[in-house]
Amino acid sequence: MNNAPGKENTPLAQAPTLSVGPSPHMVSRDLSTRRMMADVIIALLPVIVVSFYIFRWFAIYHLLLAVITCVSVEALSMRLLRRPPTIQDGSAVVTGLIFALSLPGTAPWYVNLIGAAAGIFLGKVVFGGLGQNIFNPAMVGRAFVMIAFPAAMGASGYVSQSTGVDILTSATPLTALKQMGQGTSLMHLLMGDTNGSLGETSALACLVGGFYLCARGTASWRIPAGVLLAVTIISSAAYLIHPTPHWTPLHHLSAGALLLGAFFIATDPVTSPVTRKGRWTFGIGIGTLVMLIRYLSGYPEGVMFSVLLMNSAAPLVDRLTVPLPLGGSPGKRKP
Amino acid sequence: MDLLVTLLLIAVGAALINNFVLHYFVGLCPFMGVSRRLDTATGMGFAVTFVISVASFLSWTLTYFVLRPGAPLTTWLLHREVDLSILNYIVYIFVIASSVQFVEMYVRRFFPNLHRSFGVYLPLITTNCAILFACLEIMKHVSGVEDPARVWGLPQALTLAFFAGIGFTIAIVIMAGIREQLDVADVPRALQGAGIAFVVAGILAMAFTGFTGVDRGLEKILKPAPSRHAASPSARIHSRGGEQ
Amino acid sequence: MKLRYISEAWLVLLLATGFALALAAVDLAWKTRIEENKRRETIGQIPHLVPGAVRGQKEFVGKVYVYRAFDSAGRQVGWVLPAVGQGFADRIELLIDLDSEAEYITGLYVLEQKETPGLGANIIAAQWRKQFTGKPATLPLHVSQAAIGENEIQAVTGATISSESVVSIVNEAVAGFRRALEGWER
Amino acid sequence: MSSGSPIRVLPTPPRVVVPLRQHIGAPPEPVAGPKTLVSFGQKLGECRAFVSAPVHSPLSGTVERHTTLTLPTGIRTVAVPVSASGDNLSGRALLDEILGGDWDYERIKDVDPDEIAARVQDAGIVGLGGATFPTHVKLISAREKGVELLIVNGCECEPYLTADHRMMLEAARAVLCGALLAARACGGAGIAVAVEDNKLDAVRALEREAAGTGIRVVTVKTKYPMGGERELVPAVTGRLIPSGGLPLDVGVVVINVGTAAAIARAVLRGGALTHRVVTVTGAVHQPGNLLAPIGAACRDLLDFCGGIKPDAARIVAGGPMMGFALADLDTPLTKGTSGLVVLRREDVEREAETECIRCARCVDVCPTGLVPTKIALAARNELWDRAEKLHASDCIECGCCAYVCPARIPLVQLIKVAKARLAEIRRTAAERP
Amino acid sequence: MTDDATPLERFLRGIIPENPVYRQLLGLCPTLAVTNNMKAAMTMSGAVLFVLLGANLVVSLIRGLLKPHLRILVFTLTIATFVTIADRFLAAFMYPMSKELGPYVPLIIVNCIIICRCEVCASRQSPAVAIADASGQSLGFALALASIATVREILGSGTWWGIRILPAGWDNWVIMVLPAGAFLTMGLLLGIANWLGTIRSETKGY
Ligand SMILES: Cc1cc2nc3c(=O)[nH]c(=O)nc-3n(C[C@H](O)[C@H](O)[C@H](O)COP(=O)(O)O)c2cc1C
Ligand SMILES: Cc1cc2nc3c(=O)[nH]c(=O)nc-3n(C[C@H](O)[C@H](O)[C@H](O)COP(=O)(O)O)c2cc1C
Ligand SMILES: Cc1cc2nc3c(=O)[nH]c(=O)nc-3n(C[C@H](O)[C@H](O)[C@H](O)COP(=O)(O)O)c2cc1C
Ligand SMILES: Cc1cc2nc3c(=O)[nH]c(=O)nc-3n(C[C@H](O)[C@H](O)[C@H](O)CO)c2cc1C
Ligand code: SF4
Ligand code: SF4
Ligand code: SF4
Ligand code: SF4
Ligand code: FES
Repeated sequence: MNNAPGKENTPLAQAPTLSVGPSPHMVSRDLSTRRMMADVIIALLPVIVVSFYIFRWFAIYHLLLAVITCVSVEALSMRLLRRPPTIQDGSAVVTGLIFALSLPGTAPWYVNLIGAAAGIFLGKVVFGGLGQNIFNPAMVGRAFVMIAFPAAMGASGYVSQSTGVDILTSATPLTALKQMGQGTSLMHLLMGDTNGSLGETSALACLVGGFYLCARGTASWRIPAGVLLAVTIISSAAYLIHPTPHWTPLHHLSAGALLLGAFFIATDPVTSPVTRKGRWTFGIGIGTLVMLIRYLSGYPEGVMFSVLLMNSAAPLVDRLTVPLPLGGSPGKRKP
Repeated sequence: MDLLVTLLLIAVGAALINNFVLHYFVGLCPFMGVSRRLDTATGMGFAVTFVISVASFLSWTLTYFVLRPGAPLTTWLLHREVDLSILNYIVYIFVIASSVQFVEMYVRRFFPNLHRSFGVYLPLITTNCAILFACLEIMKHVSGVEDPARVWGLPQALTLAFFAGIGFTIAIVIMAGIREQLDVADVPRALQGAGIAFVVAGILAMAFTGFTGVDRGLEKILKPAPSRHAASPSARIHSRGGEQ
Repeated sequence: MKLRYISEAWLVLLLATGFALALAAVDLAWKTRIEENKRRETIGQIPHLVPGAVRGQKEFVGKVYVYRAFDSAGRQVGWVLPAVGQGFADRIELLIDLDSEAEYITGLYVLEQKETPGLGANIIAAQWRKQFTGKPATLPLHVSQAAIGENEIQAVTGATISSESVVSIVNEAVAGFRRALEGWER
Repeated sequence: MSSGSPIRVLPTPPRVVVPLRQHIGAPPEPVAGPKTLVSFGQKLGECRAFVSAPVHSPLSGTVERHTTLTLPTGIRTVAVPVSASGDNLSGRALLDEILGGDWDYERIKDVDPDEIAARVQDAGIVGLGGATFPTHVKLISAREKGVELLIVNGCECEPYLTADHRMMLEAARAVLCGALLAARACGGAGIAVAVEDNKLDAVRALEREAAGTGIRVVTVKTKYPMGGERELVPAVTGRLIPSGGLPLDVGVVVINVGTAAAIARAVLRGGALTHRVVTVTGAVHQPGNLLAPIGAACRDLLDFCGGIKPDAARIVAGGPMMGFALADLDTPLTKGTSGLVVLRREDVEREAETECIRCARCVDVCPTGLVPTKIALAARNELWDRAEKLHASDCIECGCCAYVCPARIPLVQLIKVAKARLAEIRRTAAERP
Repeated sequence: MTDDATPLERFLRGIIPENPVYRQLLGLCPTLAVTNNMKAAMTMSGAVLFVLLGANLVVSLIRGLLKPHLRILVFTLTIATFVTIADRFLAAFMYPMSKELGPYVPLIIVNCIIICRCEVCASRQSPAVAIADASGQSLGFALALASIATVREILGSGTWWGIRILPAGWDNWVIMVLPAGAFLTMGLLLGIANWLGTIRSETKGY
């Protein structure tokens, strides 16, 4: 009897080294939340480098200020709420970077400060922190300051590479299009030597970083694919109806915040749907809204609004696209 | 065609741009109170749409024919222009209360299924300001408008009401989806419930700002600027100028 | 049965009568004041808008609804054209003043607007509205960043869209009015 | 790690403890009281219920006082300890008795199908693929419903395990024999043996033996959990098993290779299910595949493999994805234990759980097409109707979702809770109509 | 609720413990719509005070004669009448403010605070209590509106009651005078109110 097996009789017979735990007994090590955030930062590098090159001091100062603000607001709020600190997961840094990259270089410092704080506080902390927020924190921050300080948020200047160091006043490509009907050359849009928000000018940099993110699997490729698909279809249809040689569907794809938004902002996992169909729906929804806003609304660009609008619909999209289990069809379940 | 464009613009305006909840802050009680679950929110949305349409129909009719200064019916009855607009509010509130009653009876009788799904919300709507607000908006375009070309007819009134209802439904359904997700989130205690719902509504209002100007954009496309150049051949006007 | 209703409803009837009397009294007492308030906003503005005018009068020109402005001698000194249209955020309501020949704009007044405070709402600034004074009514106006041309209006800073809205409301109303005037027999 | 090492025979242990309830279904009742002498293959537990299976002694020896114990799966059962007498088969002879020797396809034609099911039941055969569902029940209902295809599941259930692989290499003929018998018992179904495409040697061995029998050998992609019927049946036949349904619903029956071999032995040699092949691997000195008596203590198996290494931190019965951690090394081997995996500290250590960031990795990886993150959240907040709407009950508990989760959320546990709760709710609802 | 509270208690209760906005979440629509500046908010509070006083008084006076099924009808009739009077008064004497408040004055008819007070208090209590209750609730409403309007006007326009209080360099937060700012301010102030409430009950508990 003494050596009869069973938990009761011989607890952990052998060794203090042995442990029990629930299955699965192994986990994949190639990813963790921190690693994902690091990936986003790596992927943002080309964008950041281009913004340093084009906007110089403005870019450095905005990026620093936004990151510091985001991290400190998050740290402070968690203290205030008596919750464990969360800054080490790196998501506040990502929020800061993306928020800064969405600002025009000439935005005053307080716009950056207020926006970054509003983004983290209203966009993240009040929902309970990482993973719980409904809206993209960086875009909440941007929308807040865009509506609070519309005059300060116009992209009104940048350091031109061709003429040296002056701050030129020139309309962004989309504003030029909307208000004056002027086009911008594709080469400029690709390389980024135009006016605009810090991170949006170079289509190439966004593509490089974006492909890295999707290839790593950190961002779901379905979302940018959906966005680009919708934009291509809608702008091509509009182009066929009313051809504008100075502004082709390719211009629509590479101008404004579209690529930055499609690859880095729409893909924020927390605020996008989780199902496959849901991600397509989400991407296509964003693309469609961007085009609606670009063509019809009072704003030259609509990435931020579209992302926020689709964020708000994401829970619904998720709910309506719960996949059927393999082989399942509704109502066929055995009682 | 022009009427259709006008109706389209009213519809887009009421549903998206000047959303009743997110822009005018009306209908907040049901918006906050009945948006915890998706199915009840949908029911409430449809109930409001239904009642708002019926009530607007009645209030337009009464305002147009009876209440406004110079209304045809009163003029015909009393042989002079009278202004009964002081009774507007009283009449509207009774119209709303009775349309709710009427709608409830009708639905219960003829669409028992529908009644089961949203009948319970109907009485709640009586004191919903969205309905009264719709009546007041319609009044603004009917009563006391001096330019007869700008007085709203029934199509405009009904379009406004119906699409305001749709806009309310969109907002409450989105809100319900979000709140269902927030059920499983770790929202700070002080903000749970109404607090976080208001913050969400605020962010939604920011997001809906993106639609500003869509009606203007549509108008531009659908009604190509009416002959800014051609319409007034200036030479002829010049020649007429002397006669005046 | 019926009697019971009446016996129960007597209070309601009594109250209703009381309230009706109260409302009638209110209506009597304040109605003229309210009308005056409203009038002051439209016709009442005319003396301020049209130089030399002392009073205005409602009028239909064809189907277009306008006010005629008269001076103290009873001569027509101008037209005041109410107009509405979509602005950046919401409807914009304007009063446009024209000279009696309807060839020049003599003034612009914003009756109602809900543009963004600090941006579009600056269309109500007298400084900005003054640009319209003296502009020809025979040519469509345009918005530009730096107004130089005879028919150009400089945009409110940061609010090109509101500015364009005002200009297009003006263009449309003026053109329509002039068309109506053309076939109109006085 | 152990796929290259041939099946070795565990030396007869001095004592085995045979749990009576090793399968899904009613528990058998003990038929051999203490102090009785039992012989190899004699019944220790007998059952009256249809969905149940008897249990046999793997040794000749003396029955000791019965005990109760809790298996790692959480099942509590009566167990019958038997101490070995000196006259037990061992080594090569035992291997030949169970798997080796000559398997004659010709004899199969003469066996009556009803007889097959009866023999299978009597031999106490249950699914050796892990589910331990009594095999005769499967065969009889397959016959009643009429199936077209019998799939022999030669996928290796889980990473690390190689028992089935070795079995197909070393006892291909026994497996095929069992398959032919099982097909006959099902009323003459066609046969496909499904093998993952990383075991081409097994495919060759099977093909050699299958020549002329009409058995197809099918290769499927090596991708956990291909061995699960829900994945395997579509991969082989293109037919989807409906939610909440069984392979039977699409005219298919699936048995494991070990089960097939056991059927062959039961019908052609009259032997009961007393031994099984187990993979012992991971942090042991000599990993390998052992033929071991059911009821042997895990400690005996590990010791035979050279003992565990110092960095061992957890011993898992079954595979690393779905297996159960052992709390006690004296836990007996059961019919359903396909492996013992000894994991090292670095395998089992994981970072602290963080919030779900909705990255949807779990969604992408779920073979059943569920949304694990949402089910887990619903379970955490006890929102059972929401879990139901998310099809929680369809989860096959494969563990893929928890494996990939970057936030280290114990998804399977939470989903299991939801499943259990939903089953309970359904049961009470059924009771109170 | 328990109902032999003295008029003074009734009055005080409406201000904080039963604040209609923060505690009962009543009358939300006007609360948000008219709070982008103090003047509008206080005019609205005045209108609510007038209507609530009038309605409570009338209802309380006739409470003995009320038949249950006609109750709501009488309330509505009374409220609508008082609202019409208030609306006309504003149009006659404060025309610009009347235009600014627009439809939100007539919306007082459906304002839940008023129906709730008529129902819960005035239809059961003496005129004195009813008046105290009306004043307390109105004051509570006014305070709530003032708190929101203060935040919104100062941040959004740099002024308070039209008086400039932030330095000229201050860049107004336009969002604060727009709908989004109203919702956000309300949400955060509610959070703060709850938080203070829990702190108070915690400290009481010890
Ligand atoms: C990520 C991102 C999102 C943006 N979203 C919007 C938007 O939704 N609406 C908008 O008007 N501008 C948006 N912008 C800014 C525009 O791309 C660009 O800066 C704008 O056209 C400047 O025009 P303005 O100065 O005339 O306002 C966004 C920029 C970034 C980087
Ligand atoms: C919150 C917000 C309010 C705005 N309000 C107005 C407005 O009232 N009128 C307007 O024309 N543009 C408005 N805009 C639009 C932008 O300022 C837009 O970039 C501007 O019309 C470009 O004009 P600009 O070329 O004069 O800078 C607003 C933008 C935002 C974000
Ligand atoms: C996730 C999962 C993985 C499985 N993998 C295998 C496997 O690799 N090999 C196997 O034989 N059975 C596996 N099974 C069990 C099979 O689904 C099925 O029950 C078994 O093949 C039936 O044969 P049996 O009754 O003879 O065991 C798995 C089950 C699940 C849920
Ligand atoms: C692919 C990817 C994209 C992200 N994009 C954003 C973003 O656009 N804005 C943001 O605030 N955080 C972003 N994050 C960080 C993080 O998910 C975000 O702060 C959460 O919303 C916080 O709960 C991103 C993270 C990943 C992995
Ligand atoms: S894998 Fe983990 S973190 Fe990602 S969605 Fe699933 S549960 Fe959330
Ligand atoms: S355990 Fe996870 S991955 Fe496997 S079936 Fe269940 S939910 Fe899907
Ligand atoms: S008054 Fe009516 S709408 Fe307002 S909270 Fe009360 S029940 Fe809801
Ligand atoms: S009177 Fe109204 S607010 Fe006061 S406790 Fe009663 S129900 Fe609540
Ligand atoms: S005050 Fe309740 S819905 Fe408006």
